[in-house]
Amino acid sequence: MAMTRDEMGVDKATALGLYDVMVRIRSFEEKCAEMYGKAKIGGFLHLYIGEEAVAAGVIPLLEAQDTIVSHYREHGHAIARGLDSKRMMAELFGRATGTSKGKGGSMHIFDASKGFLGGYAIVGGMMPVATGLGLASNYLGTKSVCLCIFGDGAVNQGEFHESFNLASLWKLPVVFLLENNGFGMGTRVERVHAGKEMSHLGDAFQIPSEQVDGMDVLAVREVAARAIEHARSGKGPFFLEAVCYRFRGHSMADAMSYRDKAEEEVWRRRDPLPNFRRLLAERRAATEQELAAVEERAEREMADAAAFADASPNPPREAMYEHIYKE
Amino acid sequence: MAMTRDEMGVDKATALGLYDVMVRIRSFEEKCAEMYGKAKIGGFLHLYIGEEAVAAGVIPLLEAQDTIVSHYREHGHAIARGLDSKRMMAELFGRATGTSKGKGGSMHIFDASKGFLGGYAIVGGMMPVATGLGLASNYLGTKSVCLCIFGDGAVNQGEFHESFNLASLWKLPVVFLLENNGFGMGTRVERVHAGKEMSHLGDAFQIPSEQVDGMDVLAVREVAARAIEHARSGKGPFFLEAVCYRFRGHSMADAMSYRDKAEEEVWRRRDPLPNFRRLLAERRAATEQELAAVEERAEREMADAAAFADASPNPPREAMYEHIYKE
Amino acid sequence: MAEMTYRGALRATLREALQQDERVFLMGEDIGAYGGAYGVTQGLMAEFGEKRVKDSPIAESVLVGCGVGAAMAGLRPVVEIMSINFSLLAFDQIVNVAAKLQYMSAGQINVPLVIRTVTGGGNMLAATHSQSLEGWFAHVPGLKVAAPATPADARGMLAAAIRDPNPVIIVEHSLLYPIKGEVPDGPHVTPLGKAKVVRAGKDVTIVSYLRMTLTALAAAEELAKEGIDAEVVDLRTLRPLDRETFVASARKTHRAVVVEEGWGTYGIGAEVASSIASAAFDELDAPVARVSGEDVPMPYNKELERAAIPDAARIVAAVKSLL
Amino acid sequence: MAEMTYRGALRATLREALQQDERVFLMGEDIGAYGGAYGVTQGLMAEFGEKRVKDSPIAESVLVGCGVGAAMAGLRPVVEIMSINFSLLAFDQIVNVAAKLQYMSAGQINVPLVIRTVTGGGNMLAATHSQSLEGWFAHVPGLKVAAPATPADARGMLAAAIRDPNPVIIVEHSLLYPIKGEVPDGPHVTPLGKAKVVRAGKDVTIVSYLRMTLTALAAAEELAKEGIDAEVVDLRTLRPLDRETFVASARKTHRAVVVEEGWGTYGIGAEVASSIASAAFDELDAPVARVSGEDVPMPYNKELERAAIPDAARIVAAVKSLL
Ligand SMILES: Cc1ncc(C[n+]2csc(CCOP(=O)(O)OP(=O)(O)O)c2C)c(N)n1
Ligand SMILES: Cc1ncc(C[n+]2csc(CCOP(=O)(O)OP(=O)(O)O)c2C)c(N)n1
Ligand SMILES: [Mg+2]
Ligand SMILES: [Mg+2]
Repeated sequence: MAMTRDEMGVDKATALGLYDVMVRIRSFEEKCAEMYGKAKIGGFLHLYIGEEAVAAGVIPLLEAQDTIVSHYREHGHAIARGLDSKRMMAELFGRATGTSKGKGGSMHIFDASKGFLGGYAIVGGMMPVATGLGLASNYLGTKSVCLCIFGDGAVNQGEFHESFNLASLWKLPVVFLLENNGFGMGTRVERVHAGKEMSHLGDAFQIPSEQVDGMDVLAVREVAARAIEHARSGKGPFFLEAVCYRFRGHSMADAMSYRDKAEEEVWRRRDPLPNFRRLLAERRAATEQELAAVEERAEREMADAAAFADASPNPPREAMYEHIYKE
Repeated sequence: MAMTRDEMGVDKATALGLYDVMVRIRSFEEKCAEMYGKAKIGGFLHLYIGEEAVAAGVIPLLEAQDTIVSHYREHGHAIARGLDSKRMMAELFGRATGTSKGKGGSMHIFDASKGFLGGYAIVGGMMPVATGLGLASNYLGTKSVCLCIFGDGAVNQGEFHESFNLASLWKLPVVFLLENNGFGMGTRVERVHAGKEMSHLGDAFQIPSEQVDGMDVLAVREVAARAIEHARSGKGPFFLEAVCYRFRGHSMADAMSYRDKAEEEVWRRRDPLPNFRRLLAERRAATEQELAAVEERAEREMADAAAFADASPNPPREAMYEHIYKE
Repeated sequence: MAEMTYRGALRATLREALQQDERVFLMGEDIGAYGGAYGVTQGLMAEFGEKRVKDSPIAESVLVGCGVGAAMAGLRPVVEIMSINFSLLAFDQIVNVAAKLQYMSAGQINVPLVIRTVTGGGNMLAATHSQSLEGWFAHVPGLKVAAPATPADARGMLAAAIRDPNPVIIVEHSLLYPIKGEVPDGPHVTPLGKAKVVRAGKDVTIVSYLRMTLTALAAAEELAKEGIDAEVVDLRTLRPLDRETFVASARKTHRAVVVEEGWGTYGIGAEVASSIASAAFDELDAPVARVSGEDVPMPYNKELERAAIPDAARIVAAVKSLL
Repeated sequence: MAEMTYRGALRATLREALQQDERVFLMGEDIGAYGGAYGVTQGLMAEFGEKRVKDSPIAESVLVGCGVGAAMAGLRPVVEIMSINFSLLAFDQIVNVAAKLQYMSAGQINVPLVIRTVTGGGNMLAATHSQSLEGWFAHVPGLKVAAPATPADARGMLAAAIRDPNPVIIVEHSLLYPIKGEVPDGPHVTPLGKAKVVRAGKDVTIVSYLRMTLTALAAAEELAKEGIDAEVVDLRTLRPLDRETFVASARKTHRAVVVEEGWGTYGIGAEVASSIASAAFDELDAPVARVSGEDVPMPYNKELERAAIPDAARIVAAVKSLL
């Protein structure tokens, strides 16, 4: 029987759209891994594989005037926000056609035209910036919401605390999205964080919080809608913790010797892509053809992105001196 | 009828001792104000007047091996810890006989021989240091407790958060003592802190907290005993908030235009010195002679301290180059 | 022309900016109800309200970062960090965020943020409140660093900073606040990046900035009494550094002394001296002399503090050592 | 003598210190289970346990401050900050606390803290992970800053740092970790504060440090082919700065080039160049030349990054410009 809107909380087209976002993210990331293997991409490369349901659950709910600041594991957020995969891939290749003309790389994807105001590679460093974007929204009355994305590692930084306090104090429209994937690099959350539940950290600041299963795109979407609505309606910040898992190493350099294989297996069985695919099929929200088409399109898109990147020129040497100061 | 131990929770001698500490602190501070007026003391001078019950309630409970790190409003803590008022006053005068040979001044009183490991003038800066002192206690098995004293202003600094997390995570024997006097410089707590009760900030870190009336030396003492015992017994940090009020300006330069006179009046009626004096008299814990003797002794002591300081030499010019590096 | 204090010149400029440009707002610790630790913002909250003049928590990192975010979104925040010594808590936001966003985004983003802060010693505030750390910011591509020595420059350079599309740090000196000087009537803008010959002379060039410019001028007066005619160059902006002006002066006088209040080793003076020594290699009649603060944490004691900061006598002695 | 990598030399020294001195412990992000971002501490947690090798939260300020407190109490913490770029978050604890406690307490307290960190570029890590910021620490009285260029120095200087009663910052370079070199057998200590002539020559002095010393040596080989005999001085310690050694060399060769990887303006090279220009004023046959990293936030692109960092060719060109 075909699924009704109520059963999944979203209509068919939206559901398929969420799948599309997740597939495109994974496809992009897998292409990145391949290109890193071919030394087309350098530096640190942090893949989002396994966490797709978080980006897909939250970001499509944002409006055009909203802004996003994220960490260095931001490809998924950028794809979900509709950034051009060609220009993103070109950025990772360090090419002149990249989103930052090759000067930013994987950790610093920007597209100001889409309110995607950057990947930040200093853990916690995007949080103070998010308060300022929230302040500007209130100041200018634009009703825009800032989505601030960070990992469990950032929770222990002082800037987390300072930003929570200021955002709550000034009722800034910021959705703080914690992607708790259980590890900061090779260190398990429990080994470096003294609290039982990170989502409780909002309490003392009077910031409402919710924890959600970050492997379930529909669950994320539901809570995210409330979070965004809360922020947009002038009630101040919201703290959303998505519990998830990264399937790859911290970066490409990581051999993951610190990980428990059994635990990993459990999480892999919760992989949001096949699971959501199965759900869509079961509920007849999409036909096998439709699903396969999404997958093929994504694969083609990312192959094209890599080809585009590879065909793009390196920036000229003078580009090094550009964009330090604006006249 | 003479007070029994039970009625006040402390015996007569201890009670009089607490009064003595408070009187000596106030006396020292009033002498400082006088000497600042005479330009014997320079720089920023932050008086502890009004907050004496906090220092007197907590610090005499510490043991010899315990350590203290404090903020720049630390004279009261130093007196309560038994530092020599002569050498302290000489420090404020900038003299060679001062606790830091005149190089530290009012904001940087140290006496390592008494575990008084400094006044810190960067708001929040003593908190990370306290975690290290706690760590050393555990590492060396000395069972010493570190008392870390800071103001409500420091609560909004990131270092507060980082230090709470680490102290709880590693079960460090630190008593975090917040002196919440309602203001950071000219700014009311509510205008810069988003939480309702600061003492709740320990919750998310699983740090036990208590709030206490900081104008009531006996109440402070009772809670402080529990806090110190908690830390010493290996259970990790304790967060103690003493709610108090400073009767003077933030520093001598402060005209206090931002203060509500009526509110000030209410607090002045709660002045811990006359109130505790009255209590001691009422409960016959001390005779009028004993109380007056305490006051006269303190006055003499501080006059002597000022005379000592004034008679002391300035440091020689070469002293400027000393104590930068140890051989 | 009107006579104004340095403090008054800054306040007038802030008022003007608040009046003229809705996007401008001020943010900082105790700048509102208290009027600012040094009184620069006195009265502005009462006049412009809490939307435009914001008291912030004591949390320098989010204070600056909030300014960065607001600037990215098109506002013109003027953030006060009460002392440059406290800016160390915001170093990451200043150096890794404010200064680099434009570059890392290839110009998609710019950060028209102004940070006003107070540097230097002389008030017996001891080691954690008295250092001159502006050289660190001047090292960073993407930042501009201005250090006005006079009320006129304070007015003109702050106005320039607020109009500048880049992050600009203005360092002020607490001992300059009460100092009076002539200020052109009405708004004026002093371009950033231009040093100035504030006293013409022919025998020796003294290069300095901020309060030390006044000390250098005093030294020049002393020297004049002995028939030595010193030219004094005020750097005014530490980044971009206007090498041309001071190099030209040194080429002319054939001798140079560089004066700074901060620590000497790896100080501002090293860059200035090495620039002169290279660019005027053939014209110099003596090595470039450097006068700087002593390489010590600032001591509290008044006499020691005085000895740790350069005075006119030390500059005079340095000049004479070159003759 | 044995051949060891730079990484191995550091690890051997840490092991030795952990074995010999119960007060020594290591603390840092991912130094334990993960073995360190660059593998320096690999295996040490397994060998010495979690009391001695501590994984810390990502919270640089308390990481350093905790080390300061522990050092005050008599321990010998060796703190790893994963990248010098992250040290900006701990700047206040390093500059206002670690460096000044001894002074502010008039010697009652000292802080035998070692901070190991990684500086420099070359790995395509872009603007927030690739800068060379050690000059900022070298500006601060109360700190020592060591920058070993070889496995032997890495071993000796880290050993010296751990024995030193003062806060010492060791800057390592990620591109040096795999480099091999001869290291004396058994423990050895290289005194901090002594520069070293690593190649004797008579025509020109090249002063550099850390990875740039290797680049300078490569340039010297190039120059030798053209009959130019360069002397290379490795600073080794940035603070205290051993001016005598490089000034003596410049006096002898009459020409000097200073090389650094970091930003030029207000860089390390300014201090070195100005010291030479002054002290060897009468002996120099040419201005001191400076070669430095470009004054830009580090770009990601490999070619741009390569162009932003000095290479042997640029040093060769600078030397030739003096002849
Ligand atoms: C201030 C700072 N410290 C350390 C690092 C090095 N580092 C990069 S990512 C990372 C782990 C962060 O973990 P988390 O926030 O959980 O994000 P995740 O990688 O799991 O998505 C660390 C320690 C950094 N980039 N910035
Ligand atoms: C990091 C930092 N920022 C700002 C200051 C300036 N300052 C000194 S004391 C103070 C207020 C602190 O208030 P609180 O912590 O409540 O202590 P209180 O003075 O009330 O005892 C401020 C803003 C400072 N010393 N350090
Ligand atoms: Mg994580
Ligand atoms: Mg207070």
